Amino acid sequence: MSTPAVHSLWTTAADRIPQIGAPKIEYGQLSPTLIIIGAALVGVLVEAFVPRRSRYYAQVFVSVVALCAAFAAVLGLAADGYGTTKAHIAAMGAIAVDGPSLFLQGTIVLAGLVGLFTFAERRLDPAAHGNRVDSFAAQAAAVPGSDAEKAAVKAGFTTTEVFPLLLFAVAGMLVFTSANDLLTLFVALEVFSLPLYLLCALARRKRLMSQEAAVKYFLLGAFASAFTLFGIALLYGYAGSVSYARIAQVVDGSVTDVNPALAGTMGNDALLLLGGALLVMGLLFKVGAVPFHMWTPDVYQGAPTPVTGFMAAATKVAAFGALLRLLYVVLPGMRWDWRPVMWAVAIVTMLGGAIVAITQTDIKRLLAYSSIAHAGFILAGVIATSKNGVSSVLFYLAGYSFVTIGAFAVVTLVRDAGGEATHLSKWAGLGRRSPLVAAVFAVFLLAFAGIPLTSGFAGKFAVFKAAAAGGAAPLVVIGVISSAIAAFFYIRVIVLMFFSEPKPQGPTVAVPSPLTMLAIGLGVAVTLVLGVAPQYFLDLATQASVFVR
Amino acid sequence: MEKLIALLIAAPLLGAAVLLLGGRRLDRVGHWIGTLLSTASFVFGLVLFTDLLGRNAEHRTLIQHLWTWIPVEGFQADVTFRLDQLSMTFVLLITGVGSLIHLYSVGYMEHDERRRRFFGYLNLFLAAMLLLVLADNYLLLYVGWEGVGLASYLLIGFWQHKPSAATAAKKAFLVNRVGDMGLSIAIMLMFTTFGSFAFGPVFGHVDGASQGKLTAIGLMLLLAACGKSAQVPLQSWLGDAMEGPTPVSALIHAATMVTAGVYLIVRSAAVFDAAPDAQLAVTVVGAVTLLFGAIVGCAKDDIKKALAGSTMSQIGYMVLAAGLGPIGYVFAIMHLVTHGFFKAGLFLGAGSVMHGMNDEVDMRRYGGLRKYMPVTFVTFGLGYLAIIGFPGLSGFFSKDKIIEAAFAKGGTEGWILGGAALVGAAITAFYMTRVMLMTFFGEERWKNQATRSPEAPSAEPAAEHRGETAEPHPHESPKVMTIPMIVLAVGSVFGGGFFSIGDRFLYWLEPVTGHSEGHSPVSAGEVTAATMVCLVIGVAVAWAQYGRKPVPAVAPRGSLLTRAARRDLLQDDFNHVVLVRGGEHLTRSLVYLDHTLVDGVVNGTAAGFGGLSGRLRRLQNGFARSYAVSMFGGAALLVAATLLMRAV
Amino acid sequence: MSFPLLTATAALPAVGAVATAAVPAARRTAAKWLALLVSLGTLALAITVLVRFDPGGARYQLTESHSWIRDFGVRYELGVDGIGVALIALTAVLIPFIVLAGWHDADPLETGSRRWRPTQGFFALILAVEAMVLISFEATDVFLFYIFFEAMLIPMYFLIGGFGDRAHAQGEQAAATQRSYAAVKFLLYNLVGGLIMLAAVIGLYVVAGNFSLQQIAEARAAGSLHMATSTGRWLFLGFFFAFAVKAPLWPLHTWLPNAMQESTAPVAVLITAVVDKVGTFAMLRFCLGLFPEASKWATPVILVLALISIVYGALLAVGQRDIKRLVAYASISHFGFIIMGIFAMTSQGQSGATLYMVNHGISTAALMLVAGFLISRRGSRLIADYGGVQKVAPVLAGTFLIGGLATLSLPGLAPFVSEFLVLVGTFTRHPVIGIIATFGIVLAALYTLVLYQRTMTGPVRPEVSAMPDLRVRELLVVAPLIALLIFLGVYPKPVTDIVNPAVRHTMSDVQKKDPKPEVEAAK
Amino acid sequence: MNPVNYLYLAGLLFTIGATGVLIRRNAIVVFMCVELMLNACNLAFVTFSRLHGNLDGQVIAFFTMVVAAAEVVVGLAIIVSLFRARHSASVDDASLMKL
Repeated sequence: MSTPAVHSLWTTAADRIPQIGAPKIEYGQLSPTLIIIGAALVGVLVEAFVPRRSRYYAQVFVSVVALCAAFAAVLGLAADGYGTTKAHIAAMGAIAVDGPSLFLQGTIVLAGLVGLFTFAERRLDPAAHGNRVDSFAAQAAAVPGSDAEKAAVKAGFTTTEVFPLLLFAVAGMLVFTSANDLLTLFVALEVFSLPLYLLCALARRKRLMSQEAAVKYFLLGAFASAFTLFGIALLYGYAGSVSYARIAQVVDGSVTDVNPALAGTMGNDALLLLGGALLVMGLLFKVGAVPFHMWTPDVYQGAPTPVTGFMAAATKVAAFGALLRLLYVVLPGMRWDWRPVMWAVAIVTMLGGAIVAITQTDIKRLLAYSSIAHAGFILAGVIATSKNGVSSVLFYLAGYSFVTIGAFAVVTLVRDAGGEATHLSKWAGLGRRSPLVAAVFAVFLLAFAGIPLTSGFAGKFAVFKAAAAGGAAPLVVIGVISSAIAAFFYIRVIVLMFFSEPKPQGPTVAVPSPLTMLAIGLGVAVTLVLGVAPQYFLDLATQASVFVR
Repeated sequence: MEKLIALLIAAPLLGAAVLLLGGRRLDRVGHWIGTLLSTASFVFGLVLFTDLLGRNAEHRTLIQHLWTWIPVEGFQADVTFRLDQLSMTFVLLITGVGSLIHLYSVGYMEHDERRRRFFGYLNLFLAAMLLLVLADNYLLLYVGWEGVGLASYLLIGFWQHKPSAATAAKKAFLVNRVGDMGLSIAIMLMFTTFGSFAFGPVFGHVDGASQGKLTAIGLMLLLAACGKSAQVPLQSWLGDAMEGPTPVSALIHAATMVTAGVYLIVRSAAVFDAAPDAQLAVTVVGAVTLLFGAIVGCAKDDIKKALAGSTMSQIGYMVLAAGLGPIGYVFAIMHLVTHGFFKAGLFLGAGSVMHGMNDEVDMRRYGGLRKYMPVTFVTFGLGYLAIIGFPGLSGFFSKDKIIEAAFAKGGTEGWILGGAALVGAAITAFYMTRVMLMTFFGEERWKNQATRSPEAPSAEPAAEHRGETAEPHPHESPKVMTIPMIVLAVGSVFGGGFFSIGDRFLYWLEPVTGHSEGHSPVSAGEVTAATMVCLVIGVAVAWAQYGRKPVPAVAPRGSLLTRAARRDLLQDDFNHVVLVRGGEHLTRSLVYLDHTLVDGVVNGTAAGFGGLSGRLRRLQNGFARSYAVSMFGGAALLVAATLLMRAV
Repeated sequence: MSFPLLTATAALPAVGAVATAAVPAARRTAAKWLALLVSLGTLALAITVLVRFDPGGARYQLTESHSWIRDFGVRYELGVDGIGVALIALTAVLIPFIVLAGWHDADPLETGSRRWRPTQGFFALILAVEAMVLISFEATDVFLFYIFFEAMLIPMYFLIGGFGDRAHAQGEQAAATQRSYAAVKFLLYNLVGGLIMLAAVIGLYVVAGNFSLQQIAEARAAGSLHMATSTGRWLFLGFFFAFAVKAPLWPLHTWLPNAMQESTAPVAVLITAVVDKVGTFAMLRFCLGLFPEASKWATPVILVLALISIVYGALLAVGQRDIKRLVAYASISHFGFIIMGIFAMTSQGQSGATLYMVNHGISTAALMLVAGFLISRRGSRLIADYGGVQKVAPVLAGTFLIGGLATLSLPGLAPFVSEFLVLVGTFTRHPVIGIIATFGIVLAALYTLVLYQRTMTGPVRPEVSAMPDLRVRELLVVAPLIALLIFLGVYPKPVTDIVNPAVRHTMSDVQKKDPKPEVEAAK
Repeated sequence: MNPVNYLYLAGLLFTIGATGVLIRRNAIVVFMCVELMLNACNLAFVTFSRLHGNLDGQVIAFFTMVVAAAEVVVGLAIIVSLFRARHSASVDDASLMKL
């Protein structure tokens, strides 16, 4: 392009500057997020000013209150019809307040709450020097096995920072699902990723693995977010804006005020496709879809199990929420470009996750691969690109998150001298020693396997139904096959627990505090309710399945 | 009057139920209950018989409908009984001979602690046999058909602790099953052809049916008859069936059950008359069997097996006659009845002999018994004269008629069949004389024998209870056993004459079977003469061999034919090699295949996924940078694919 | 809104299962009695159903219908036709005997933790299976059926894998591994079948928009159901595959021998006499009802497979060395008959098939349970380990023989009626297949008699010389079954009267008429 | 000169950064490569903002810097603790969990 044109542009841009007004923020509609962030900040202050011995209680109190309040706020907004009729875009186009965002925010907040219970559990580990300890490092900074660490343990330090970190992560996720422009999306992504990186590093036992998990997660996460950011840059370049609505218009070609001078970049499809692809890739990384899944097993294994549970549940929810919004709001115009690609991704994810899981020997890695396979199933619903698709995905996520947290909570209970006994061989004969725990875990496994009368089946059916209706019958068949494969290893665990003789020096099942019990109980309850009488929640999901544009 | 028909069956059935469910407390009286009830059935039979005689020929068919058995769309099977002259004849034969043999068994099985059960089985057999002959449709007949099979299975294998007995029983049942297959296929064919398998509709619509279908039905019925009546090629079981107690051999494997095949063919006369090809097949089977059985009969040293061979051959005569159509039906049945008398008598005699000889069955260890057991000798002798067709005795009348009828078939067939029948007559004379001589005449070979020879093992372990002694002391059997023998002897002497004088039997049966005089190329007189000649030859040869020179106590090697005949003309070897061995190999290989192939495919798939998984998980090598590589590669693919999509 | 009889029939055992499971560990006997009572109560309810059912009435009776999962077009719809009633009765009749026969099968050897309650679990699981089976016989909503068709696997799986024969040749450890192998095999086979069916179920929803048999039938009648021929066939295959695994049909049968071999006799009976019937029942109701065209299209292949099952199963039964495996292969052969009858598409064939389901249930129960008693005495499943039993335990031997005779469908016993109907029904349409199938009866005689001869006859083996005869409890199990066999063999009318109308409906579903007999056709 | 060239430069930097992540062992260096990628993005943003003549891109660049800074904080913390535990900052040494 020619320099004078650019110059004139520059001047016009210049004299537009003073017209910037004060931003208008609908605090009420953002209240869930704001509450959580506020609580998180309070938590930081607590860390700073409350004496050590009462920090734990203060933190738990603050977090619980905050999460409950946030959930109440979500319900309130939904009751006011912000999910359906009054759905609109708030905060100067940065945040969308609509059905999906509210539904997912509700799910995330609940997941956060249940996760918090497992975080706050301090009955499982044997008391060190007379003070109860949770599953987080006494002092993260202390070198594993060093005198400093011993001292910290002796002094009864606990890392109560985990609570504010959890809250920050939750806040980020809340924004992530409802972000309505790419910048917000990116910031939210970082806001919930960074705390998770830290949480991964904080395991009390097996700290080396924990730190390794954190490093891997961090480096790969940063790597992925760089791609995301580049994608955003390209989309910005394509549309000249980062707001979803604007980009969508440009994609549809319905945008009016195209500056002829910008023909070079504006509406250049290469930019669109590249940017879209990279952005989607960033989200698929968070989802844990093949081939961006490889961090999942290691991180799930290394991270403290409560964190794993929370991460596995909430991250998936948030990431799928963002993915849905991106594909349904921003890129519906280029559906025919991304659908086939997504098909491929969904297929390899379903099969890959299921197949590799067959030979796993560590229960946490096993669950990690199963979560990958599930990501594949959910993608099948995403691909449906229909109202049904959205609602089915929402339903699936809600059901899945509770099963996951519950399952990992059970994992925290099975312990031996070295902490949690995650190697499968140690689970042999668990059904003999403590039938109840084994039965509960079996229920979760059956839900994962999608056996009827569990939430897993209802969700799977909903998703596949949407996919089939959306003309993706082959995908359904492959999904069915891979869930058959997946069934194999879930069954293997059940066989192990019930039909093999208990090992003489096998692990013991710790009796948890009401917190973990609550987490597990909630998991079971939701699993069965969504399995037996899912109609109400399906209605909810259906109502909430419209994105505001 | 119809009401009585059900009672015919009910009585022995009740007996079976009581005796089998009653338990040990009935051990003392069980056998009398059984005998009583079978006799009761015989009495009912007589009552009905007199009633039939009271009616004129065309009203001599009684129908009793009890209940609808299998009502299904377009498929109607009823429990209905039909009593006409034919079934009446059988009823009397079955219940009469049956009762006598019950009586005989009271003595014969005296020392067996499972006597109660034995009588239970006998009653069960009577019930089934009566059901067979009284049924008004083929499906119900089939029930009786398999019922007698079951009873025969239970009775042959009555001494189950003897493997040979158990095997023989199994064999009998299996071979019969092959025949039953024929019957069931025949029934299906009838259903597709006539839409029914009740006698009335089937025989009524024969003319409406196609030739092919009728022939098929006929052949299938013949297959069934072969199985039950031990006709070639399904005859192999009868010899082994002699493992059963002798009364069983007498009742089931001589007098009644084995003749069921003949009944079936005669009963289906309407079908066969319309299917000449099938009839030809029947005659052929009959002719072959009558020779086959006779030859086998000559070679056996086991008295019961020899008699079994003769049974086979005699039934061969009946089947041959039945195959001749209206010319022969009546005589088939007549021979059946007379044979029922004398063959039962012969078997009971044999039983009595064994009874006195510590259950020795090897005739080479008999000899000169006539002065030790006179009654047995006389009754047996009369039976012998009857079966070889000595003029004036039963066999003479019935067999002679059959031979005539065979010739009357006309054409070369007539000559062949007639010739076969004649030869058969000669051989019959030979082997029966042989039995007679070896048993009752000659030197007393049973004296001063240390041990039994291995190749003649005891047929009846009842011996164990009777206290085995090194040397037998032949003695006459008790009254309870001899009386039935005497009665049967009387029957075998006068039966034939009674029937034939004034063709009583013919007129009695004709309304059911129909009758026509064939025009024989040879006159009745000539036939009789020929028969007589054959008879004399047979007897003479036998005398020359076994009468004049002493019988060796151990069987000589004998000619090739003899050796083959001893083994049922190699039939058993054939069965063993082809069916048994072949079957074993087949099943074994199938078991192997099921494990390796069918199961292997599935396990293979599972293992395949396992291996794939093992390989894939190696990608997860723990190095963050390789993960990054996969991400990078994935991103590249994603981008490339997206661009490609647009390009395409 | 009348009293929901069908729901009650299925709910009672379900509740009973929970109650039984809740019985404290020490009160083992109480749990047994509770289970027995519940099963008897269910029987009473089932009889009420039998009484309330009017053969001349509507196709589906005692119907209940409630909305359940609107989004999936799923309704809680129950209703029974004659076939359903017959099978419900069969199930309700058999379970008490199964419970009684398994009285001591689950007494714990070693007591694990104080919360480990195998006995309670055993009976609770049996009741749970009963409940699910009953529901799937009653469901007139495909999805509802599917759910319980699948869910059934879980309790069955624990029954097979958790409880085996006491004494085992290679010791308890080896037994455990074999058991769990059998259980996993059972579960995976059926799960794969079920999941393939799931795909078809989803497809059906996409095509029909709901799962109610009646609505779909009406839609088809009204011509408002647009199902492309190819779609129909694919869906049919999806459904049939699942049912063929369950039934089981060659070559999907290999799970059955393992499962029956490793599980205790009562559970084996539960598998083959009750649970597998769901498969054949579903073929009759869903395959033919939903996809008549496709059913007719697939008939030749299925008939051939059924024929193979008949002969193949019988031949393998002959070759077995393990009593239970032998019975299992015999059952495979019998299921071949059932499937053949269903797809012969004649009313004799289908009535026969339904009758066959009932009779086979009873006869296998009789044979297998007696075999179980035998095995529990000697502690071995190998035929070679027996001999001369009839000498020491005549009653046991006698009942065993009767069970065997029923298996080889001796006329006068119930199975004969059904088997002959199936053969006739097949013969009228496919003579060759009918004739070949008839060979099955010879083979049946072979394996049964060989089994009897090797175990019961011959000289008494020292190991069995001290074997006690049937006890009272065991007689209580066997005698009624045998009585039933004889009664239904002599007077099957009560059953056929119920079944015939239902079969008439199915025949009209597939728009098939019975072939006319030759003489009438000639006129 | 034509501002589009800056885009090419950005792409180049991004690729260099990515390659660095793939080939370098030292966690710190890997992390710096990621930072390089982020800055490449910034360059792209600014360039586009220049092209489109609206300031969004430049604003985003600032956000990115902040995010990058935050990442440094978290990242260094993790990497340093790893280094102190193992006396090595090599990513390849951290491979306890695999398969």
